[in-house]
Amino acid sequence: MERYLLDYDWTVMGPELIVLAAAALLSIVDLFLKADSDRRWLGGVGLAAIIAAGVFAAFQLGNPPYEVLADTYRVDDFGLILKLILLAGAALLFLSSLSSVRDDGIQAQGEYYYLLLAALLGGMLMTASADMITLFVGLELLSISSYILVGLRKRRMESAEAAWKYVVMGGVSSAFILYGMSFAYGLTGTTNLYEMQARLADAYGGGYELFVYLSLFLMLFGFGFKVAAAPFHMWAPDVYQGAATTVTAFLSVVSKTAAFALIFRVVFGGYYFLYQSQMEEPLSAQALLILAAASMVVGNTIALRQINLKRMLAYSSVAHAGYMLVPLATLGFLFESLIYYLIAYLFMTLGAFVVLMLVEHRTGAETLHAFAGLSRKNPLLAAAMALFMVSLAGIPITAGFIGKFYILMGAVGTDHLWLAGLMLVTTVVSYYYYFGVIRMMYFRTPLTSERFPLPIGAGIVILVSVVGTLALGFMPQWTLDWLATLDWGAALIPIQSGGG
Amino acid sequence: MDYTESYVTIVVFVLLGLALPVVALTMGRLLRPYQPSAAKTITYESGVDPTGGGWVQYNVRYYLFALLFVVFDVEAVFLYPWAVAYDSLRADVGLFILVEMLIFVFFLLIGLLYAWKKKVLEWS
Amino acid sequence: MPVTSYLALGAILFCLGLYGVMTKRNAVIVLFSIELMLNAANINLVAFSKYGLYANQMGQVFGLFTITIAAAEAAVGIAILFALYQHRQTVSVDRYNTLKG
Amino acid sequence: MMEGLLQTLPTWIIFSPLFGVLVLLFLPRAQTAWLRGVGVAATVPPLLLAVLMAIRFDVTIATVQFQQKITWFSIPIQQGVGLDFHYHLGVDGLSLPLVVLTAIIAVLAAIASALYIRERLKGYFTVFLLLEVGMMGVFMARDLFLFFLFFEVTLVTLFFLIGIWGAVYRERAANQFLLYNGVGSALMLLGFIGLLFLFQTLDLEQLRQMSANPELGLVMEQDPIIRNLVWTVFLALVIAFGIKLPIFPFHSWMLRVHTEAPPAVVMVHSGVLLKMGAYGLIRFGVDLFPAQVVAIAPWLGLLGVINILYGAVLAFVQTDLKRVLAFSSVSHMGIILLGIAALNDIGLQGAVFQAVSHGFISALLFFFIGALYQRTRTTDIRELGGLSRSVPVLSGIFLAGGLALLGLPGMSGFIAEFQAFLGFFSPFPVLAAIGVIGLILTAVYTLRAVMQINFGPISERWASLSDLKAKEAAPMLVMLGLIMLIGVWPAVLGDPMQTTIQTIVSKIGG
Amino acid sequence: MTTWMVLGPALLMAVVLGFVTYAILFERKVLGWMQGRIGPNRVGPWGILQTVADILKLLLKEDIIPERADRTLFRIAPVIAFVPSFVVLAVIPFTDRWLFADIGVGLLYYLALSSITTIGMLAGGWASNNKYALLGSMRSAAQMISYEIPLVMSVVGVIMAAGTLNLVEIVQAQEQVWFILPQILGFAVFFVASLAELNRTPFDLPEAESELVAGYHVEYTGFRFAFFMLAEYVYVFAMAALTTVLFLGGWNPLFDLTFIPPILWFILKFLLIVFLLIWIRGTMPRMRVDQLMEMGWKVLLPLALVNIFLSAVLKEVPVIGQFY
Repeated sequence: MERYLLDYDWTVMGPELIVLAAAALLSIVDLFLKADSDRRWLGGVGLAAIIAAGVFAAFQLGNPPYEVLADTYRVDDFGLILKLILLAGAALLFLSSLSSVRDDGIQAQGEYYYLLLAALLGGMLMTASADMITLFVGLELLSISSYILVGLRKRRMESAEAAWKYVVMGGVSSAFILYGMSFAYGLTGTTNLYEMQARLADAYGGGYELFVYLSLFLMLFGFGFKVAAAPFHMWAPDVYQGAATTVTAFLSVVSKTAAFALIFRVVFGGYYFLYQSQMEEPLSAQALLILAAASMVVGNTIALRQINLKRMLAYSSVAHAGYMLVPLATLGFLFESLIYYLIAYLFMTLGAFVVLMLVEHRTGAETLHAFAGLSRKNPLLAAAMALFMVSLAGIPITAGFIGKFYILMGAVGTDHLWLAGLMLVTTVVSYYYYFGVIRMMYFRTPLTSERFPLPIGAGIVILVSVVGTLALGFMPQWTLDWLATLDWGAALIPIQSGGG
Repeated sequence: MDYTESYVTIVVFVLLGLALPVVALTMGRLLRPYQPSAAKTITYESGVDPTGGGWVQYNVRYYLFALLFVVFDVEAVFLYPWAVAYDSLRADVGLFILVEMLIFVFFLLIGLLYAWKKKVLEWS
Repeated sequence: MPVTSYLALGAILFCLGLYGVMTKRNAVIVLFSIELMLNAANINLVAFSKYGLYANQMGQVFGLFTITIAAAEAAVGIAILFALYQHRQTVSVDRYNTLKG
Repeated sequence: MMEGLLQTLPTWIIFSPLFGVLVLLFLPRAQTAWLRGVGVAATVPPLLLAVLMAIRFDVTIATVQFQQKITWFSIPIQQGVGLDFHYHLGVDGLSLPLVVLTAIIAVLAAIASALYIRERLKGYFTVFLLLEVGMMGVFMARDLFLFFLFFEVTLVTLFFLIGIWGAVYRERAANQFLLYNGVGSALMLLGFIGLLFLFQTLDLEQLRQMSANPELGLVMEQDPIIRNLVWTVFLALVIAFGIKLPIFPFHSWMLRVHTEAPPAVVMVHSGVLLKMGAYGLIRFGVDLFPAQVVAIAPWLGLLGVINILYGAVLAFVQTDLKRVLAFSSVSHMGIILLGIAALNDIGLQGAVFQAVSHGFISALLFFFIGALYQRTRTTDIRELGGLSRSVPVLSGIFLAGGLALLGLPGMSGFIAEFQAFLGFFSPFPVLAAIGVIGLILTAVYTLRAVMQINFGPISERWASLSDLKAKEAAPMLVMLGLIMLIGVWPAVLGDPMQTTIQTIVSKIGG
Repeated sequence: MTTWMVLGPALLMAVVLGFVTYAILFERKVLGWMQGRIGPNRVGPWGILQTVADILKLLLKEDIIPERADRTLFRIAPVIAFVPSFVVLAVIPFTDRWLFADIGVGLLYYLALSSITTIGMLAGGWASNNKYALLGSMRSAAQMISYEIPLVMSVVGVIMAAGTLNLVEIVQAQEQVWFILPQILGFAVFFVASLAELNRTPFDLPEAESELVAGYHVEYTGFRFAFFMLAEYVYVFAMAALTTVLFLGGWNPLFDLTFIPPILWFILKFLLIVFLLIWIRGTMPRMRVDQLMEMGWKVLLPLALVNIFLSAVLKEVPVIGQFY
């Protein structure tokens, strides 16, 4: 008997439906507004929608996993947490752009808001899918909206060029992912990731090892691109530099989180049998280890030479992707440390980008020199940025430190000492460029010494990020307790069907 | 008639369709004169001497129409199976099927509306 | 086993597409090499739908979705190429090199 | 109320400078006099409280006193089981002298800052007070996580202090400082995480118990993985603190800091922060891993001797007074290393004595440099000369400081070096003999510097310098007084630490 | 592979070619009558051999390929334009016994293949190395793709009513009522769109000699040019046949007059459509290109979509629902 949508509880899809409705509404309304009217209230509507979606999602936490739509849409705790992170990031971005998007050079403001919502929707879909088809659709929705967002400032050459590079690289990586998915489908006859678990194990045992690994590695190739891990990170610096700063922030935080959801769902949802058998180190874990190590090294070393702050932050996000891959590779404190770090990363990176955006608006440049003497022009802003840099570097009393500590403990605990050592070494290397920004702000004198004001929206975002960074650094207990109450294992096993 | 027979017939049609031009043009080659001269082969521009190259810069509106075509063609791809299965689906869930497709078409109509409002559909 | 010939076709097309993306200088060719790669994956999907280990219709449904997605991606790619062309007056990808470092 | 205050004394000592920070934040930038006043005044409460603690300290018991322990957070591993991290403070005989040292030097350095720092005073004192918070926390933390936290605080604050208020090459100095100390911190973190996995806790008391457990030695013999882990942790910690001390060859950053940072900051740095290296070596090296320390003691001793000689020889050829003092610090830190390597209570006591003593001496000398620089704008020995004629009080103090530096009997340095070498002589007589040569060299370079600057022909430029004012002279005299106090009455320092050191040393033997 | 399988298509081709010949003549005659003149009547009695003469003339003309044209593409373009027009005839059922290929997706096959002709047009314009040819081909391609969408959408109502894409079953579903009645809106859209697809007045801008120097086939001479024209008229055949099948009930008789054989019914309806096409050509003026494009997107497409949903809604209405 076919089960149709009406048989299920609709409200589980609440978050996505709200965001979808908001995007549609905004796009229609935007068309009927006059060309020069202020479109910021559209952003406000979008923000309200995101918050409502977040509330919906938060209410679903703690329930057992639930699948709708012929087992393609899955609601489990892991997915919900990631969804909440995405929503939080998008909400903060909306808040910060409310005051500043016009200064960013984005002429098409209405499109900016609902494209952002569409990309957010794609990301949410990725976190909530149990089926390769919806995963791919969500991925592409996110990617294609991002391509357009990057190129939105079409008057500027760099934006168009960055968008071009992004399209090409993104297209190639999507093709790789699809190719890998086709093999996975061929081996198992199903596109549902959880049904694939058992069948892939059979195929693996039945002599099709090569194809199983082929499909996995093709997909990892593509995932490496999406998450900007070395050696697939080539697009990140150019794209981050060319895009408007809010879009860069979006790419750096939301896209990355969604990409991690993707990796998790496929590697641990579909290919979980590799970990269930008693193999000591499945190839997938080794591959992820290599990705992690390469990203850490490459990201941190190349960032040393960067003068353009967006490029520097791009390489830094490559390095952070490396750190975040470590729990996936070593399986030490897998869920807790990954999620903790994602939350910490959200706050510190978003905060840093918003500050960068403000500085860029006032000084017109995005290089390190634009930050010169910021401590005199706006001490609060400089202090906040210093905090974010310190957190990104991983110095105590900040969320970044606790996150890294957690990951390090996981690595050491699972006997990956060399990885832990590498992580520490690269962290020290990263001190140089993170503190470089601090050097600029505090040690140098500014070119002009006018103070500059802080727009409200951006100010609130920076405040929230500062509070988040400090709170997660000082009082991690609340977050840790909360994370421990969630049911992680449910994300790994298929749902026992047969109930109503 | 069964499956393969139908497609073989189609192949025959294709071959015939290809054969006709080949035959006709070969016959023509035998029958027609062949006296090339410089004046005959220059590009025709209403009788005056041609200027510029044989290409022209495309206006972006061609691309926009092609884009709209692709979008709606893909929509048609989704509409067709839905239409074929409509009756049997309707017996199971009622009008919900209609609402589903309405939502789908609605989103595509937003795209059309966007193109309309941004004056893409006008050939200026 | 007929499936290997389809897989071989898919693999050849995929590699051709990859080659095109990496080496061609004309941006339009790069774009349709990407399309070629996506379509190669589609061939795989449809072939597996008929001859795979568990043959069913999901492959074709998946293929339908990916055709749509590939079309959307190509459209966006060309639009971005248009914007680039306005700036640079060329479709040679070597000339798109202002972002460096 | 008194009881409550006493119980929470460490917290008050650590965080009381924050009141000053709070007040500073609200003062307008222009009111420099107020800023200076508040900056100095904010360092006084910790001093008073530290003295109170010293008075109330019971020298007869060996356990940790003034303990405070609150559970901070816990990382759950399984149902109900978790890795706990506590906010755990406490003082014992080893940390008490250092706490008092820090408090005193902080006040004196604050006065020096008020006198000699010219610009951005608000930021300076804010960061300075935060540095004090960090230093106090380091010496009083009984949980390794907390220790690391405060350690990093000192790192970041010192980065700012060097980089903003330093001399010409301050940025390079700050970078190098960050790099070396960053590596050290990373190694320390690695070591701590290793400890976490070995013993499932980072609480110092529990760690001490577990590492003293003889079963550990048995397990280590049987299981190579555990043995490797223990050795890795130990070496990581030794190197980490060795970078801080600094041990040759990790010393280059320290030289730069000494020359580029403002003298008031160097007072604190040389006076207290280098001693953190020593503290770490003793607390985490000797106290937790006595067997391993025994194994590497000869190497430590050798490195200590190298430090002494290297520092002394190079101090001799320097032309800048700051660099002379920098190399001399390297040399004196070598003596601490000797004392640790001696592995007996006299040696260890000597090490701690040297730490305190050198702290005061170094602070005094750099205060002097601050005063000198303000007047002469140079610290080049070749240019200075005959100062005894134009600024007799200043040069007199310099002479006294120099004498303390070379270990004149009657000054604290002598007591410290005597004990250290005495302790060191028993296990390693040859090395000790070589080390003594260093002492002679110390005298040589010190006297050379003093003679050159104080006596000798006076050049025109220095003819009309103004002599020390009362507010400058008073702190210097206080330091001198303390140095001499310890020199003639060592028990004031020795008694509190005795029981603790005996406890530590007993582990080595056993 | 019976001989009938090869002979049948050949026979059909002969029929089609015959149709084309006389359709051209018919058209010129009818247009002439509508415009108050006689039309061709010189060659052969009543002008019957006019088209034959034209064809012979074209066959004997010199074949000129412009100097820097892309020779291969130039030669292939007419073929690409022509072949789909013939191949789509394979699925059209003339009666329930006189049909060639009975595939389950007949309608989709037709619509898909007819798009390939656009490529032929574009190739022809591009290969000519003539900027006017290029512009003309772009314009006609734009027109064709713009009207393809309403064409495709308008038949969705028919599909919903019949529940299948198989053309035979669609005809069989019209035994009671021809779809032209319930799907009147769809028929209107389909008809207008088919006019555009055929490049016939009022949508014959691509071919108008006074515009853009005759459009994309300006450089084509002789028989190559003939193939483009041939393709157009074969499409007229195919489109009229399709309209008959989809909307006019195929071979189903009207009012139970079953004594007339089904094939004759088919031919009658078919000829009606052809006449309608010619009539419109004679009556209506040519549309401007911007009006053309706007109408396609702003009017026809929304109407086609409305038709779909109207059909779905009307299905629910008790009495007439069965016809939807």
